Amino acid sequence: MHSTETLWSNGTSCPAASADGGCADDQIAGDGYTCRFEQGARPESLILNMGPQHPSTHGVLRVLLELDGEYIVRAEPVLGYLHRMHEKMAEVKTPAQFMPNMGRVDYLHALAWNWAYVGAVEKLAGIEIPERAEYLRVITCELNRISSHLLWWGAYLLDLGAFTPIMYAFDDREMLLDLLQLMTGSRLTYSSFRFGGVYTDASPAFVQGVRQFIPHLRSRLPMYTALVTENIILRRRIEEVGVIPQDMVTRYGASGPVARGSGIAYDVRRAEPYSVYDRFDYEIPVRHEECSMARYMVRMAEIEQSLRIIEQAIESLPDGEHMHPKAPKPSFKLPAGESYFAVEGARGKIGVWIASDGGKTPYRVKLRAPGFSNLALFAECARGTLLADAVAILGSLDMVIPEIDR
Amino acid sequence: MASIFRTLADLWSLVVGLGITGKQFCKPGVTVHYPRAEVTPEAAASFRGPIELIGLDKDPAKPKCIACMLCVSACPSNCIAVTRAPTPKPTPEELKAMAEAEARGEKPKKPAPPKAPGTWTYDFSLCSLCGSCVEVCPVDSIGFSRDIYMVGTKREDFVFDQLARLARKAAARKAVPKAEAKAAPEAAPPPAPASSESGAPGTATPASEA
Amino acid sequence: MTPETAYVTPDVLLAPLDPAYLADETPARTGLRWSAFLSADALPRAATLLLQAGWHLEDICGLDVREGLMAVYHFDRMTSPGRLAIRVLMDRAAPVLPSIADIHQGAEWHERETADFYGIAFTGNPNPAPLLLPEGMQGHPLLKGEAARAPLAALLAVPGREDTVLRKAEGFTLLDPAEDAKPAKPAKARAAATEEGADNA
Amino acid sequence: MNATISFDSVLHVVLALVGVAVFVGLNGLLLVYAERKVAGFIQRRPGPYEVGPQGILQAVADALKLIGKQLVRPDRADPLLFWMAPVLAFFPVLLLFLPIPFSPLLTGWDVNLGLLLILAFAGFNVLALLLAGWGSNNKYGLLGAARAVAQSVAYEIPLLLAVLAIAFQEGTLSLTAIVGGQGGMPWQWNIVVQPLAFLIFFVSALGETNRAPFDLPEAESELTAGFHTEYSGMGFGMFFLAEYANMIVACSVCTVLFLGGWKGPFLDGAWWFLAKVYGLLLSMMWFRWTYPRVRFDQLLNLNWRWLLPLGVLNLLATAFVMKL
Repeated sequence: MHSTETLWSNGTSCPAASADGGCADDQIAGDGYTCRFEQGARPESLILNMGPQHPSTHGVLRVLLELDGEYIVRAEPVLGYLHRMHEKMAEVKTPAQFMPNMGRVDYLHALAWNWAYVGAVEKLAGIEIPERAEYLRVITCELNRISSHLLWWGAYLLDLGAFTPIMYAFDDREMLLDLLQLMTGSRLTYSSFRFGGVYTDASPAFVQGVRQFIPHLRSRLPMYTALVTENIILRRRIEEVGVIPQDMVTRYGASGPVARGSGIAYDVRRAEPYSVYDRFDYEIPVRHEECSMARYMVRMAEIEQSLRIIEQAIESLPDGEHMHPKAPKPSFKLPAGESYFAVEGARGKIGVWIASDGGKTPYRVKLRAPGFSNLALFAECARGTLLADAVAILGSLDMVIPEIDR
Repeated sequence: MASIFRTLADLWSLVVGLGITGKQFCKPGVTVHYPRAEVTPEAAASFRGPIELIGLDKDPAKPKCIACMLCVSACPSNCIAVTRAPTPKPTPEELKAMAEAEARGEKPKKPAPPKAPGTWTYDFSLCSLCGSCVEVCPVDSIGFSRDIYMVGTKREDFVFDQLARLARKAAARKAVPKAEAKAAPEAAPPPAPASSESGAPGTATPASEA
Repeated sequence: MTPETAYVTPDVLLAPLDPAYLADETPARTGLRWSAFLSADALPRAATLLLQAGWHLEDICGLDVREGLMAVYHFDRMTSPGRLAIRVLMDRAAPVLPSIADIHQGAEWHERETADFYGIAFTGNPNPAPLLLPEGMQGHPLLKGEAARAPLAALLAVPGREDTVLRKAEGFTLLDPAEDAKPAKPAKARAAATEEGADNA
Repeated sequence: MNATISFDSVLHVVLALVGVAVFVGLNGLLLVYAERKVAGFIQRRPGPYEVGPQGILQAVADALKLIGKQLVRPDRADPLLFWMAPVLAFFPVLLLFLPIPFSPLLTGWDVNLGLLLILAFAGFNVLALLLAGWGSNNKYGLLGAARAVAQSVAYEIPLLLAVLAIAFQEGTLSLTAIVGGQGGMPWQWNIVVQPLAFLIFFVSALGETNRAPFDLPEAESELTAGFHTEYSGMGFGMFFLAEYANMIVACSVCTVLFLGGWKGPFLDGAWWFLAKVYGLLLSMMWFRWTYPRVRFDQLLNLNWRWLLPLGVLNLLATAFVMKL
């Protein structure tokens, strides 16, 4: 238990302390994070623990807030409530055994993490991938990106107090999950990429389903726009809120829609082209407003661009194997050396760095989560905004806490 | 003045929103009313449920498994435990042959342990359905079941004796005519819901068709 | 922030810092474009130069090798991308690095994470509390046991890297193939040792 | 006030109060069910479905659950204030129903200052929210209470201005008389002459009753549950009932003032009144399931910069026309 002096930096004792002193301790009860945070606070401020159980901290993020009325003086995210030490697990499991973990780092865009890990291993071990598998990876990964954006869209509106859009988004997302289930066998935590290919080949039903889904979603997007994007209440809530200037993006190493909403046309699919992305005609949506609305618009535009990629890929899907005939057995040994592989996830640049000493299991695996860097700028971004804006900013960063905590 | 007109235009977006939700209000729902309705078997066909053993073509109650333990070592979560079937007691003839061989100074030919599992337990509560065991199995004796609606009320419900499960399933297959067996692939494993037999698959309208 | 015309390749950019080792890499093989070994003292200066040139910090990875503890800083650029790995080797007895969180603010969390996992102290970090691990937890989970440690040369072995070395200081022998550059120990012993490391943590 | 205090009139009021309590209780159940069904249909879900046919007993089951739950008070909460708040939120609302004329015969207490009575007692609600937020010793509750006070105080003014415009026009504060001044046909209703006042009244009523998109005192994505964060069981149930009762009152007054009360094109009676009230309630629900929530400063800006000036202008214009 901390003494009353630790609470107030100006030396006064806790005003809530009763004559017998019993109350004071309860008032300060809190862990080291709260106590340290309170030390820097002004005496008239209110310290609010938002989370770890809070409706709009998506999972178990905790944010310490120093409030002046409803204005945020200072904010500090406290992480670790969903930490599972994936990097340690990677060191004690063979690459094939570690694959299921990748579906659980970021459960909303699991296939991008699949790809980052598979890509790093393939690069290190020089494993070849058949062309058909590359196309199938692109198609499933983009479908997964759309499902992630749809869920973000619904959840963001939920944060802003609109309950209905998430149900419409789930209606469409359900079809996506049916399609992805055909390819991966599961509906959320996919682990379907394999070293040297993909787990299953595309069935005619899958190809047919994707062909039907593209026009369906395109026909739904105008409804989304009319119901939500153009809604004046929403626009007033998120326009010019949470401004992230370009230099802040660089200083924090943010990426994905956060960077693109600030006018930086950075997309790993273009910057470090991997797989067959260079064969498709698509745009990188960029907005220059730097606010939450810009990030919102970037994601909505990305849904359309992903549809474009899928459309081209499904039409030009080559015949052939879905696994390379020389693909390694699950118990293969990684050669010694290092490799870094980055892919563009729904939240930004996902990176996997593998260092191997030639043993059965990797020597070190580093997972670079985009949300980690994106969330880091929240404290600076939220300063001086309203409590309701903090919710709007957190949502616009599209956090997936398991990915940030790993 | 211009700002007032813009405000009025902005307010119109609220009316548009009401129009959209109003329209959706009049449309039928998309929910599948489980357990009165279930998703179609086609939608469940690609689902990777808890793994199960695959029987021999000749004798569906006996697994193809040769107890090579590859699945046990491939599993990232240690949810499979397999033991070999016990070596059968040598018959009197074999004992005699062994004694003779020893007498001749040769290495006696002991009966080899059968290439079959004695027990095959699977803890679904640990499984992440990654499919490592399915892929590594050299004789294709492991497959994913299509159990979408599996429920249990306690942890032990998810520890399967796969050999018993296979036997029950084979027995159930035999009992129902072939066409029906196709509609209800999971017949009677203990935690499987009764609904997969009693429900009326095919009448449901899954979200995928909406 | 920085106009595109200001783009200078890191070999020129880092030259004043006298890196002990600087090499061109083949991105197709390692995903890196450049790699450099720097001393801990030169790190803040390098971070400043890189930020001014428009580089951002991707991540900081710790690494426990036979030669000591290492931190790898991955930098990248939004425009004209190409990954740069800056490696800093520390003494295992006193793993201390200067913080660059005042330059790249995003480094604060990366440093705290590395401190959690490896026990590396970052002097000057504005908020040196544990980030992902609980407060008061003993030990650092990614440190390896004595037997499990591999030599750096084995981990960073890239065929043909010797040909693309741009700078190499006198007496820089970290990447020279050691006598046992091959897997240090049989996998079994290694796994056992890792377990041991986990127990320590 | 011209009501003479006699035994008869007291009995009448008491009976009316009992009737109102039953009415509010039943309506609470009905509206909870309706709200959830509306939400369900808008979101293409069935809504409550399992308890009773089409789930009609769901609200009853919920009510039983709430009644059956233990009353829990946080350790450091002020017991008096904490328990006073839900009571104060619910019971004054019953009084608001007294002057409302459901039909010429079905009026609890036909008092000639009915409007004033409603506006005066409606002020109790904000006190209850303040006590709830303050008394529960919870930071979210406190923030919710602060929001509730600022919001209720602000939105009372345009509400009053809109009501005054009608009172000017009709020259009376008696609700029965106001209905009497309107005809049965829709074009004979006050909404035709006073559309702006209707709009101001309805928006302010949303603000007063803390309904979405103005549900800031409880804004669950910001303040978890705002002023009633710490309440469970019937403590929460009372707030819940009070919210719906307040909605009914607001819609009833709106019906009386603007939509001709019990009068209809044919067969005047309470059914017209109820139909209009439920129509308004349904649109309130429709709004809730369509719009995002506004931000607090925007909420106040809307009031002070738009509703208030418009209300004043409308009132002046009404006064000017009436003078002519």
